[in-house]
Amino acid sequence: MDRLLFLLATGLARGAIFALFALSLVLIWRAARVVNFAQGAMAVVATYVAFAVTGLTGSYWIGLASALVAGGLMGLIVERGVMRFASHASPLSGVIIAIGVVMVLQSLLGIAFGPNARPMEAPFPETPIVLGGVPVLSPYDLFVLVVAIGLMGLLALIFTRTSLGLQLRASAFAPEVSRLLGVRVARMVTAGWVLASAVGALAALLLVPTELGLNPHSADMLFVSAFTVAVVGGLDSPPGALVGGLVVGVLISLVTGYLGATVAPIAVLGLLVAVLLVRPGGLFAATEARTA
Amino acid sequence: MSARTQTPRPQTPRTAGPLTTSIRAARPGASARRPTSRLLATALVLTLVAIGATFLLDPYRNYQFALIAATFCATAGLTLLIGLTGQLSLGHAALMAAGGYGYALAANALTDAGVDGVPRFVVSLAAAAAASALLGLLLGLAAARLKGPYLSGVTLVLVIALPAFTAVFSGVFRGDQGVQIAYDGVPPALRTLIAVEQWQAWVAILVAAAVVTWLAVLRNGPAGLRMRAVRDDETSARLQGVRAGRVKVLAFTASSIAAGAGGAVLCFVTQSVSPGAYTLAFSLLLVVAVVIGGLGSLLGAFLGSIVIVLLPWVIQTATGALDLSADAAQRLTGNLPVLVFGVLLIVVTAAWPGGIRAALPKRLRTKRMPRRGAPPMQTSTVAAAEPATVTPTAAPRHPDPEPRTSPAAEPIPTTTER
Amino acid sequence: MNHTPVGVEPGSTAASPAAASAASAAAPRLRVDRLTVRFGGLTALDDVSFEVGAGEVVALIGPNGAGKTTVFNAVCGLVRRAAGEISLDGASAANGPTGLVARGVARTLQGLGLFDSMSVLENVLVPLESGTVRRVQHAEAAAQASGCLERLGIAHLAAVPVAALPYPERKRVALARALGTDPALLLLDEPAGGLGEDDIDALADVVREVAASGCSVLLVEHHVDFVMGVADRIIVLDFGRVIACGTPDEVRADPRVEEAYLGIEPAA
Amino acid sequence: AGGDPAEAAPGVTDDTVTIGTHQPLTGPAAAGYSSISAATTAYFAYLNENGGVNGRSIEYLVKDDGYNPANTQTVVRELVQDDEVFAILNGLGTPTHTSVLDYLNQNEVPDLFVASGSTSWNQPEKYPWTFGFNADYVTEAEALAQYADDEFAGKSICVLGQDDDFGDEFIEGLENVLGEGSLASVQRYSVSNQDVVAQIGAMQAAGCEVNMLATVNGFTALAIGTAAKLGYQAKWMSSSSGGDYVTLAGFLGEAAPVLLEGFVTTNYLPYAPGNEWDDLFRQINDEYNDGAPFDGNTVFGMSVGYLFAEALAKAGENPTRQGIVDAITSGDLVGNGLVPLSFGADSHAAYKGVSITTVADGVQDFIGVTYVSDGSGGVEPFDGDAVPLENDGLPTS
Amino acid sequence: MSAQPQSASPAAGTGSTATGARAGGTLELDGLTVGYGGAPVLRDVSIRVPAGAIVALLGANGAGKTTLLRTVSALVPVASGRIVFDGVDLAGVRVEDRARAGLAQVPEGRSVVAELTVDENLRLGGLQRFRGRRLASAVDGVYDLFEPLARRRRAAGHQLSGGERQMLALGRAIIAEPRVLLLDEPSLGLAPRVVAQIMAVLRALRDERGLTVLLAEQNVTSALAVADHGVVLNLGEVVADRPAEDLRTDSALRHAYLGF
Ligand SMILES: Nc1ncnc2c1ncn2[C@@H]1O[C@H](COP(=O)(O)OP(=O)(O)OP(=O)(O)O)[C@@H](O)[C@H]1O
Ligand SMILES: Nc1ncnc2c1ncn2[C@@H]1O[C@H](COP(=O)(O)OP(=O)(O)OP(=O)(O)O)[C@@H](O)[C@H]1O
Ligand SMILES: [Mg+2]
Ligand SMILES: [Mg+2]
Repeated sequence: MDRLLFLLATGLARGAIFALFALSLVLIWRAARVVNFAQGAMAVVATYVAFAVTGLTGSYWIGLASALVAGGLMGLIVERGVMRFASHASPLSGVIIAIGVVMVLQSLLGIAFGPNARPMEAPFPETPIVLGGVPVLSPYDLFVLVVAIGLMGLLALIFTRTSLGLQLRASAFAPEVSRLLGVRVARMVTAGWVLASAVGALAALLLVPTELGLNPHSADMLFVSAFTVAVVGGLDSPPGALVGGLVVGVLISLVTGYLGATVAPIAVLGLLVAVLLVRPGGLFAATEARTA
Repeated sequence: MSARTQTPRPQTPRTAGPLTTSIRAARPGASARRPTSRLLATALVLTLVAIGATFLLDPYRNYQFALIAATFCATAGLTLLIGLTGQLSLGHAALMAAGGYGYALAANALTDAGVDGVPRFVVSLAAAAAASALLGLLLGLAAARLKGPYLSGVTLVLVIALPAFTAVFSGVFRGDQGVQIAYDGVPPALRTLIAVEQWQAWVAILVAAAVVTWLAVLRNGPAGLRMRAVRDDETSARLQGVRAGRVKVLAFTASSIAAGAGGAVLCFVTQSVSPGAYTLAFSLLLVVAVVIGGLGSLLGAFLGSIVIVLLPWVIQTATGALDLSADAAQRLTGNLPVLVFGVLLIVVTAAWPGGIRAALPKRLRTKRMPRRGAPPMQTSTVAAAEPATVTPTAAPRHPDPEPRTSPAAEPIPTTTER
Repeated sequence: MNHTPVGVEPGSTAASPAAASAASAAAPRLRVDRLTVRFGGLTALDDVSFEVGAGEVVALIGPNGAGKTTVFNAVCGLVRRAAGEISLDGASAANGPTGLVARGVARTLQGLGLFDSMSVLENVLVPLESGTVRRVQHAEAAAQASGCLERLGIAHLAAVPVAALPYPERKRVALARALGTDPALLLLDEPAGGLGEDDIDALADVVREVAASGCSVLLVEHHVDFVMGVADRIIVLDFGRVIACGTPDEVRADPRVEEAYLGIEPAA
Repeated sequence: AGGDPAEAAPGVTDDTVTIGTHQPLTGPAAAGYSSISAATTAYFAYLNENGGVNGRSIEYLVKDDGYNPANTQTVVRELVQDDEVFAILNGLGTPTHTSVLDYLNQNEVPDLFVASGSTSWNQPEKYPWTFGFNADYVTEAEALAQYADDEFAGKSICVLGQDDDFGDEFIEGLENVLGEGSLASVQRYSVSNQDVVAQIGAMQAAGCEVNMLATVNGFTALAIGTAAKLGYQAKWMSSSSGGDYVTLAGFLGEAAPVLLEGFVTTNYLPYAPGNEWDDLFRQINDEYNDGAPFDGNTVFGMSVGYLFAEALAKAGENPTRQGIVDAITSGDLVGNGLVPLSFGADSHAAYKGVSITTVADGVQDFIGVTYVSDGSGGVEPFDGDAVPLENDGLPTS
Repeated sequence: MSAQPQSASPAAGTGSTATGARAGGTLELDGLTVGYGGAPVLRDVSIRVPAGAIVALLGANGAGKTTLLRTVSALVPVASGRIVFDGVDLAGVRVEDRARAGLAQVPEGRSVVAELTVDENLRLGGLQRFRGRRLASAVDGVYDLFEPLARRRRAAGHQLSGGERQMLALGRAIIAEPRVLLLDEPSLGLAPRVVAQIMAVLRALRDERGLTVLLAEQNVTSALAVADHGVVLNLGEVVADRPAEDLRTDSALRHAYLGF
């Protein structure tokens, strides 16, 4: 029982980070209808910036702010610089360009900083609070969870309640019609990328202190997990990202705890297939499109 | 067309007789299809040319040639899948691995049973095809229900889970180490004639030729037509009696068998198969090959395979020639090829959306793969009469008043070889 | 302005199957019996019954969103029926994704649904080589397809990619594709929409010819003159219910149809 | 290949010997290992500057395989067929190198001093051209188990192992000494998941007091760091593959000295402050390696270079492929280890023993306890001397 | 279009007399030549649409009607010639800025945003002009006008029937009180009653607000019934530019230009 509680708590903390990063994938998907394979590498660049800034100023929070700014900037540069050359005829072209961006960013980071990991400190203690003899969430885990849930709520609000959200979604779904209605589509797409990249950078920044340290590949597995999460939750749904993240986090934790780490990827595959066979558009899929 | 004049158009069926009665009798044998025999002849010639080319290459180039041929099996299958059915698989590395393991396990069992040489190869290849077909079938069943990124997600996680599978069932798959097989030398009859690398290249070329010809025949036939129908408009295809689910499963399975054959050839050439060789990065590289070669085109898949096999080597060789400090050399050695590859990828995708194939002279392009269509004669008469209507670049101009769902929710629009 | 359903009870004279099939031959080709379709809370079709006889042209009209296309979808198996039976030539269709397509029903879509990467001929070949509709040899399929193109006057376009065609020709390809399999029942969804008057006249001729050859036709159309010109019988839907049924003249005279569908002619 | 001394061997000219290696310079595995080949290169630069071996300078071609066996096969073929190297030296990684074993042996290319502790390299019958370098994982584990048994008798001993041969062989070694089923908790991790909270939590819950680690450096740090976060204190003992203090301190940051106090690991190379080899290697590192961070990898890489140079020197004026293999199997090589080399006609393993090191006040040093394999599933104490430095680390024939 | 909830008749529901409603603008096309790479599709087309007028753009399939409307919205680039809106040359003005200036288009093919609900589609249309309460009441105005839409306000665009989509596209365009409305075959797929209703709405908007309308139609009868002026395109050239009255009543003229 204690063990279960412990594993659940661990999984939740991990899942919150997955959720946050998945949220950034959902954002770009909503804004531009691309699965951004470069999201992880972009977030790592921003995290390097945060690392440098924190090193210079000694303040985690200034570092965090600079990661957000740098993340947003990366989004701007990647969207304006390369993504807009993607052919709109085929969504594949965006995916391929994103893969190219991953290669460019990771190799540049490798050339500039080498392959070694740099440790990063968390702003809050990572020692778990002990409840009834069982170590559960640490203050840092709680911080991550709160940020994830808060941000998700905020974004859900933006998307469903504000006109900005409406325009963001419309631009992604039907750029031409949106322009005919006076929506500044190019600006909306850029805004989506900036927002998403900033969220992605935040997720990577929150992840690194719980892992080995910062290196060019820090977010590789994060991307894969988060993509899974986004697909499980439904790519169009911010709440889906949150729920999916927590579900996947807990699943990995339980499987690792009871069956072994090796089995975890298989369990994730199993979950993915099971969810999609029942709901082909993810847990929070919109109604199926009428086809005739 | 008639709209160009105000007079009633000549071709209205107003004066035509009863419509449905005489249809069966009309114009027997007016087949639109290129004869399969011609396709086979082309394949034969190209295969012979490739075999001949191996005599001009040194062993290491022949080894690279074999790698290209093996990769070509997989990319050909992938390009067919993406180009003809619009299903994006990020998991073709796993399907190749399935073929590789099928081949290796069968080959080892046969070795234990005292079988070797060509019989061992053929039976193991069949086992590879069977293993990859099975995995492809399972994936295809999922794929029939999934769209766009959801399918990509499943295939992506499959590749990620591959090492876990080999570790969990390490009794069979031998974990990270992978499975090693006995060395297959040049058959005695040829031993004085060619080196082992050239022999391996021959085997790789023959397998690739068989696989790609099979895919080409498939694409040229009714199955290909059905796949394109499902990709263009699934609902409409179902209304024409096409069993969409079955078509998708078939496409996935066929594509998987091709990938599996590629994996088997790789295993044959390198005498081993291990999960580390079939990573997500490699899977993505296969997609990259298919896209920069030109989606849906077998020639494109071939060109793409050349690029992904040779480019890293070319760039690495080039960096090796630079005179750098130890530290800089070390950072650049591995990273510079990746950087150049990335930049190239972006530039090619942005500048030539049709891939390298589209940038080739037309004559080269059309030779390789015949496509369905009426005899060219008819086309030119129409062209003379109505230039505007045959412009192949014209997009659908009268958007059909139907719901347009998000691009990724619909099959990925791609072009097939024209 | 107000679309409250007019008081036609299911089973009242106008809507009863018996009355609906009055004009048709003894054995109906298509029989739709007490069909109900729901989408979530919306009842798109509510207890709809009618029949189409062999060689008969029946039109289905009604306000937008009345459920006309949904009737087609139910016949083709694209939507699940909540209740009701559909049968073709006496054999009833399973309530699944296969519908009646494999059994000799051909349909055009409101949005054409052409295969844009294909040539005209290939489009027409698809149902012939679908593996389910008819088992024909390749050579025969090709012959049948070209014959069909000739009938519709687009044989010279056989090799042209459909994406490059003007709209009227695209519509013709869609029609040719549906006719290519020699169907027992043809469902046409807004065949005249977007066409000029000339093309509409030509279309009417085709429909009449098809019917004359023994194929039944069920069509949905908003072009009133066209409908009145080709239909043997008209069924009017409103809010998913049959509100009227009869010959073109009877229907035109029906005040409920006037109110729900035709409306006032714009004053010139 | 080999044999006829009249004809120059591949890769050998009058004034050069070209050899090559495959190393992970990119990809996730680069972090732990990419500095090894740089150190080897630096040692060769030093050697060449001082006249090389028999008047020939050594050219060392380093190819990146990204720790991907498929790439390994390609680059090794390139080295052998295109660059025509004399030998492959110190190819890194078990899965990667396994994939070229057959190829190298079929083509009779000397496959020297593989960088991995797998026992596969020591199969003289099957792979006559392949030689290992590292003390194997089984021996290491046996030594650590023996040490734990001697020092911490009665405490509950557990293990966290990588989910591959590394972990398997290490656990096998532990059980050889401690007995089957004597480990209180056996946990495994997968390199693809940098989250070991579940595993460390389990060890904590199982009451483990001495934790053995079959982990690479990153995961050693992760395990110790995670335990600290969970407020869990235990004795940590690790394989040399994941026991380099400098590297671990890099991962753990400021807290390192506290967390690593008392940390036990093994080594078979002279990596210790004040050691004469260590001093020499530091000099070479400063002069020929741009003063890169000096750690266990540096010593490892330079020791490999030294051993190769020694073997080449012993192979005579006109080295051939067969000649260098003969030189190694002659058993005359000395190396620079803390225990004698085990090479011989029927052994292709380099080191069959290790010394225990511990960390005290932020310094990792030997404590004078050394074990060697007794060849029958256990270890015995060894009290011979380490190999002294001679001739400034320049081998003579 | 603004808050006038009490308005019951379609005309009053859309043709707001409230202050701030925008009056129509003039649109002049001057020697417009447009092509898609091959031979030009529009050749030297000059049309004047005066403020507060309804001009019907007629012609067979492929005559170039859609191309012309798309060119006015900058969705197709101009090869030569000018498009002048209220005296301002629109050269270089982007699609969305033309829309913001009051040049609204209902594109061909019922282009609703399939993934958004009916309500969201309408809000999207009104966004550039109203916010908050005023937007909500403008949306309600459209529901009053197209009652079938009101029943489906939570439905996603892709669920709608063909005719419902057409209504939605039209409602979405007029909600922002455009100054010039470009309509591409609005009657396509609509029940006759709704066609009549739409024409009545157009006339009401013209009468009350002075809205300018350029109406491309196949349905010549209903188009001419509301239009003040008729322009006939044939093969991309203007072949007739007459008062609608003439085309409506003079059967010889109609035969010559419209084929019936
Ligand atoms: N798949 C679906 N999901 C939800 N609602 C649907 C679906 N299909 C149809 N509807 C709804 O059912 C009603 C009937 O739709 P249908 O398409 O049958 O109308 P229709 O009579 O063909 O109208 P139109 O003449 O405008 O094409 C409409 O209100 C429509 O929104
Ligand atoms: N995207 C395009 N590329 C090439 N040619 C085009 C394109 N769009 C239209 N055309 C051509 O331009 C001409 C005019 O087409 P347009 O769609 O403007 O006509 P229309 O009058 O709107 O016809 P319809 O009544 O069918 O809607 C046609 O001959 C058509 O073939
Ligand atoms: Mg309809
Ligand atoms: Mg048009």
